[in-house]
Amino acid sequence: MKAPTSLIVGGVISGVVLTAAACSLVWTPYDVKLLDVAQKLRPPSLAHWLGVDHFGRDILSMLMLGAQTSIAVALLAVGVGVAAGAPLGLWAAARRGGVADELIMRGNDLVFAFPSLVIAILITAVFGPGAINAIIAIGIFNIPVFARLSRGAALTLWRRDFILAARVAGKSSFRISWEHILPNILNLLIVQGTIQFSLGVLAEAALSYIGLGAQPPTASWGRMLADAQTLVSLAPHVALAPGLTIVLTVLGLNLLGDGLRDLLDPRLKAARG
Amino acid sequence: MIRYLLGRLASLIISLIVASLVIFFVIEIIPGDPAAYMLGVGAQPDTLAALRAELGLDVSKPERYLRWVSGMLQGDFGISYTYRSPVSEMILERMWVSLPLALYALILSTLIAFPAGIYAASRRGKTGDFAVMGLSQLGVAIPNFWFAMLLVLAFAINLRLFASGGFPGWDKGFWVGMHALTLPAISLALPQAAILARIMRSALIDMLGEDFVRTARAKGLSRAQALRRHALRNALIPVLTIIGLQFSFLLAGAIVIEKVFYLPGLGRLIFQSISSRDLIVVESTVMLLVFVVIMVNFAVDIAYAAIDPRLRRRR
Amino acid sequence: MTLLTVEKLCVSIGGASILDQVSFDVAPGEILGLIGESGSGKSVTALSIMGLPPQGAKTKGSIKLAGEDILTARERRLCQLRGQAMGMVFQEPMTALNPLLPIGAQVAETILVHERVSKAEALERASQTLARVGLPPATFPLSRYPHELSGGQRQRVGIAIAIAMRPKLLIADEPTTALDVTTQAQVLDLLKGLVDELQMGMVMITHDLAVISTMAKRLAVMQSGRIVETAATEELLRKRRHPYSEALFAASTHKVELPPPPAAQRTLLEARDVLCAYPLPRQGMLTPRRALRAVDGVTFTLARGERLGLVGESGCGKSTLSRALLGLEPLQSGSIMLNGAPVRPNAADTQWRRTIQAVFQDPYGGFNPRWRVRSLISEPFHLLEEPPSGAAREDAVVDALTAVGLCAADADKYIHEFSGGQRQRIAIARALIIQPELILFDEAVSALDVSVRAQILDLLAELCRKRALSYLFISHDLAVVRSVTDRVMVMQAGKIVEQGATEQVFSAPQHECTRNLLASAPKLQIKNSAFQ
Amino acid sequence: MLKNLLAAMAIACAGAAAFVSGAAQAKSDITVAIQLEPPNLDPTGAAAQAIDQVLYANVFEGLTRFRADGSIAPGLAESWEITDDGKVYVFKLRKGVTFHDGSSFDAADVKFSLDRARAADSKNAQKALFASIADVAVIDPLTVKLTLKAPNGRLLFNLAWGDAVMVAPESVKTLATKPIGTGAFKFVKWVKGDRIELERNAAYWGEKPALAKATFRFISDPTAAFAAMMAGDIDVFAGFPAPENLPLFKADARFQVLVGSTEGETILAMNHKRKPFDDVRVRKAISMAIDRKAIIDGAMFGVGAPIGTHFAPHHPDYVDLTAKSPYDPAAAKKLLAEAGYPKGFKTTLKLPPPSYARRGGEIIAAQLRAIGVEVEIANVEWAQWLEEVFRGKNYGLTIVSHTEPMDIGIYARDDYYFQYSSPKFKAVMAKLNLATDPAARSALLKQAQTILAEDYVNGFLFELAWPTVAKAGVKGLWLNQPTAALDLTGVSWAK
Repeated sequence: MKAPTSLIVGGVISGVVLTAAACSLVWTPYDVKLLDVAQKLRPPSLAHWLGVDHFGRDILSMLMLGAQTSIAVALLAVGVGVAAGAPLGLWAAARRGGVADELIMRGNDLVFAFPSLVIAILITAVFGPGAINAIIAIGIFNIPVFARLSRGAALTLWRRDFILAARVAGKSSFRISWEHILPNILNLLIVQGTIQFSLGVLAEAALSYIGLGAQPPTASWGRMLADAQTLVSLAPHVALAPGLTIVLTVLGLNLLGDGLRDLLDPRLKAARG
Repeated sequence: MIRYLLGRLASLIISLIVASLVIFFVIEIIPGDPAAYMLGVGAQPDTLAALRAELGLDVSKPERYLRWVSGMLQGDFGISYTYRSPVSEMILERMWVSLPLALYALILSTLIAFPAGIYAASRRGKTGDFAVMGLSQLGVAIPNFWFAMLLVLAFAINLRLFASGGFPGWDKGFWVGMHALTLPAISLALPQAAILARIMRSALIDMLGEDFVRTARAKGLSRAQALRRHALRNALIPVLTIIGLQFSFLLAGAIVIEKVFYLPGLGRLIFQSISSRDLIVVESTVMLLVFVVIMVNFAVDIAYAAIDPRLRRRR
Repeated sequence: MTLLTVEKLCVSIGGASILDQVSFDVAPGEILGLIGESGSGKSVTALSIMGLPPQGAKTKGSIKLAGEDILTARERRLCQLRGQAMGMVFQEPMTALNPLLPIGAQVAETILVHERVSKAEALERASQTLARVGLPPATFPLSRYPHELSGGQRQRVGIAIAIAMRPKLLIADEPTTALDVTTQAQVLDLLKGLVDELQMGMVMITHDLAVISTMAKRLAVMQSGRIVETAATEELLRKRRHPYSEALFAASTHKVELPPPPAAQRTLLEARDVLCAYPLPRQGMLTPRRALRAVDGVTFTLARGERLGLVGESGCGKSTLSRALLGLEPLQSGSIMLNGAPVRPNAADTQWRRTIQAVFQDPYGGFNPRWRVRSLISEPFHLLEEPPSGAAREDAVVDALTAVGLCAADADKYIHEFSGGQRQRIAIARALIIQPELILFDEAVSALDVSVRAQILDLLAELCRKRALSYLFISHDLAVVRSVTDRVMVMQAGKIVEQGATEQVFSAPQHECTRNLLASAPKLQIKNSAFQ
Repeated sequence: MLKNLLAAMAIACAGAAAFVSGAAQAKSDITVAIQLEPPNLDPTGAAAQAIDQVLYANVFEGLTRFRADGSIAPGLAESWEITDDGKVYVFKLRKGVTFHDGSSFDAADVKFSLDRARAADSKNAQKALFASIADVAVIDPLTVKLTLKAPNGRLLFNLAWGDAVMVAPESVKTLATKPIGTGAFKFVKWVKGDRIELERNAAYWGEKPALAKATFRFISDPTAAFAAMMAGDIDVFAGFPAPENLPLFKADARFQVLVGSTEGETILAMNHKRKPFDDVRVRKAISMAIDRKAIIDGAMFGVGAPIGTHFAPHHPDYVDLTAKSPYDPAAAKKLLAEAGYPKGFKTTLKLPPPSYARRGGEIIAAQLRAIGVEVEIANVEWAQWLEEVFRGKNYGLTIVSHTEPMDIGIYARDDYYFQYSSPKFKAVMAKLNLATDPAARSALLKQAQTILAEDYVNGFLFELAWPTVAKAGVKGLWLNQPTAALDLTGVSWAK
């Protein structure tokens, strides 16, 4: 069946990236704080598996630290999206057709209308670049995604008989949303979460590529790419390593998301159930 | 049908008004003063004050907002602080790069995604399906600015088939312009094609499971005919929404690509105006982009009604 | 000369055997009934004949249509046969037609696929076929879209599509199950007429014995993938050889022994001039917005211990009334009193909710898949001031489960571990757990198979014996309502058109609509039983 | 897969020795690229260097002008006499000079230009240059008399600046978009965001330039710059943004690489009014913790000359004072302990966008961390830098390059952003302003440089280099940048 293969491959790749990030909290092959300019741009060797960058720092260590930033920013951005988006979606579904529903939906369309990268630049221009502002900038554009998703799923659930039974049992819309609807849309949120997580990694890379993501000395893949870009003819490995790492991480997360969707997909579950 | 469109038009106008308020008052709180940026380090306080007066920066915010909105309604976005020329003229010049680039990338993406999505859906579960889905996963995962860099390295520097960037202008001929936009369009189109192919595939698979496709097969239509004549048209509705969203992203989201190919597009205009605190330009450009996105959504709604009779008469 | 011979047909999907040695044949002009409960493989048989087996199915044996074996034919040949030599009508009219194409084009397509004719000629023949199935072009132009037609009309378009090329064989898979009684009767007559006129062989598949006994000359009874008995309908009505056929017939004519109603008592539920109306989309810019009166001035009372029935075709407003009675739907005017307390959707005090509970139709949508049965059943405790907790709560759950014929161990299971019948038992347990005075059954058994339905109705009767249970039983199925109610009301277009003792209303209907309902409902004349 | 794709391409590139550039290069036009696009085309109206780079000497001319080596030469003023007390200058103007719109150039235009620049409501970015002028009088169409409030040895130097070019009243209103000057090239077209086109001025008073047509392109992205040069789309890239690629161009016969220097003293500025930078021992410790060579190699890939004080090394009066602050982390740590900071301290380092600041900042942060000074980096845009650092003085350390010519005078202004005030230095500056005799000025300049070095006012890093990459056939380009200018009048293609 298709599901396990993408689940396994996705799981393995994401696992590797996560462990690298976790391990870099404690240990990295070389201390990236010590610059050794004399060593700069050495190609991959036994000492430095992925070579050295333009300040003489070990690229593998930089990538591991960069994984920390990417994962933290992308994860928190998804957190912002779910924490704000899901309740909004549930509330809109509970008040379907009412003013709240209309307002939330119009608000969603408006946020979607704004060009995401431009708003990210504006936020960092106002509050200064940095990981926190990148989280806010990316998070804002996750909110409508989760709001729309949870509203759609909740609307179909509101029509089901077990919700009628709960209303006959005297439960309020809020309580029904919390006890009945939220548990049944968790699968969708998890699957969409992984997709938005991978998009978050890409967005963080783009932001730091134009200099607005995490600032030095915190490492970031996007900035590594921007610094290495001019050296692409001189030392291609410096530009290739971060690019490939981003591709692998996003690919891993997307495969994981696909695998989870097939695993938790209600339709398949119903067929099995 | 008319009532349906009138309803949409009303909500559209409200969104525009709300958008203009949000844009103006968010952007106005950006610290930094355009006059100081222009006169640089050596300027005296009195020259700064004089320049600020000339640029009309000393007027209160609400009044400036009203002046900006009333100007906008007559198509005049005001005068840029740093460029000292009409903002509408500058935006028009940049629009001549960003719009064709967005359209070019959208067409490329659709031309790739439709056949790929249909092929994958019709061979669901077989190797063909895996191959297309695998490629699309890769396409989504590659950051387009990195892909652009590789394209420049391969085709501009080494094979010299394309210019490394820049835009010669349409007056040098349509094909010369398109030639210059080819590499940027490809790097923009790749991730969008990957996304669209996946959505096309899943929409088609959903439709193939519907009863009316089984009815068509029972009539004697072959699998391919049933897909083309019945499933495809129904699958267009979800796909259309995505194409609408993609167009608005391509128009505004190409900032990074414009940087790599040093194209004089809207994205770079916004980026430069923000760093030089030319706020009147930033506000007008973002407002225009929001306006285009809302109009594109409105066009997609009309397309819905054209495709789906259920929306036409009864609503 | 037999038109269709099915010889030892076996179908398996991923190792699980779906059909096992199915054999039968059909002669031109003859209707063969294929009867069986859900999951017996009826639909798979039909689809295999059309050469459209489900994904990944392996087939053995042979299906010969006029001598040509379908199972070995190449796809290109099958495409020629489908629609031309054999046509198929499906169960669900709402989704069987392409919503984006007009009905004329969809019927003409059957012709255009098989014959080199001009579009205009195809459309002309399509309009003749539509006229023949009762959709004259004057009132139903070819340009109409499916969403503009009723269920019955769409099913007629489906039939037109199937017979446009005058096929030799017609397969009908539960053609009238989704229709209401009066429309069902008309569609059945249409099918019978077409079979005679075009001398088609027809295989009709259904789970409803009464329907098939009026249509088919010969019946084949299927049970989990095997044909247990095939015989002429006349003979089967007199005597069933196979035990399963006997059980099926018995369940279809099952008689529930309802204990006599207790002496008249105080009024429990009183509805007076209840009006529920929905604003219709405005037609013209100027005309005032018309409103659809789903429930239009309904007045009735229900006394404690009384079993009241409510019958009506789909769309007559009975589900809107049921939601209003449960306080889930606002009233435009009129009032509903329950034990003297007014019923209003978002009323502050919800004490009146403790006196009424409900059992709904959909066994598969009625329960939150993530909760165990224990919490599903005890949800109504939320209404009590101090709901029982700990041991008392567990006892209440176990009592409720045993009362409906389930066991204590079931409390820890999830709902997907139960069959349709068991799920409705759990729904009843949920409704009874806080001992409400009134239960509302809204199409509670409509989604169940005949045999399971009989068991649930027996359970109901037994509960009535145990303690004075008053309920309002809503259904479109006349036979079911007749067997479990003392008094019955007939509803049409939002109004109660007739009300009275069940036997009196069923034997001597006053209102023209009741008479029509009773006439259209197919009756199963078992020769040796007094059931009428 | 990607790895061998790149390798294959590298070989293909080496193979393509034959120089296949786009349209056959007509030998009389040139495409010059610079990093930033000018915001507008009025050199007297804004400070952006890009304006002068495109227009100085090409389109606009002043009374005097800079030569390639920074010395001052006669411009539109053929000759001049200065009275003994140095307060009155009489300029003799060139005959037959016309503006590009045909209007004639005479003393009235000179008076108009100078009065406009020093007027109360003037928006000239360098208004201070004209502060010493008391009155401008027209003697006759070809003679102008300037009277000063006080003798100013730098007047001729000031009049050579881009902000002091001559403009005509008829065309002054639309200068921002349609520049009208007296130079050897005329303005043709400006496609915003892409290019500016100039063409030879047939009615030029002086020697006609070799080039008929010049196009300026704007490429700030380092990769794009590298790609554009390699692909042959650009003839000359003045101020190449990616110093790390210079070795590649040096090794390629198609190109020539000129590494000159600018007037940009790149310094690690310290905020004297913020603890602990008021203590000279701390400032000395910081100066000694910095390894200039490592910064130049790391940030600028070896391109740039170390400096020990705030003065351009290519200037004859430069004194090499780098010895006063040698790289000695151990001594620096000891000095810090003496000053009361044995375990170091924390401070902020605000970095403007250019790569010398962003890359230099990371290296300096690492070097300061080695002696215990914990630095928190904050990357800001120019607008924020001007607001928070330059005007707001809300910073501990910052890195910036002062690119205005001969700007040592800023250390005499107490309100300047490093808030340094030294009576000794101010006295020397006062004397310098009055001195006109070159020998006296040179001695005073040397004395001023020494004071700055000994006071360790800032961490003096290196002089910002001016790398230019051009096709092999281009001749006559300026090596250094004594002022922001790309004088194409003397440029031509080798035969």
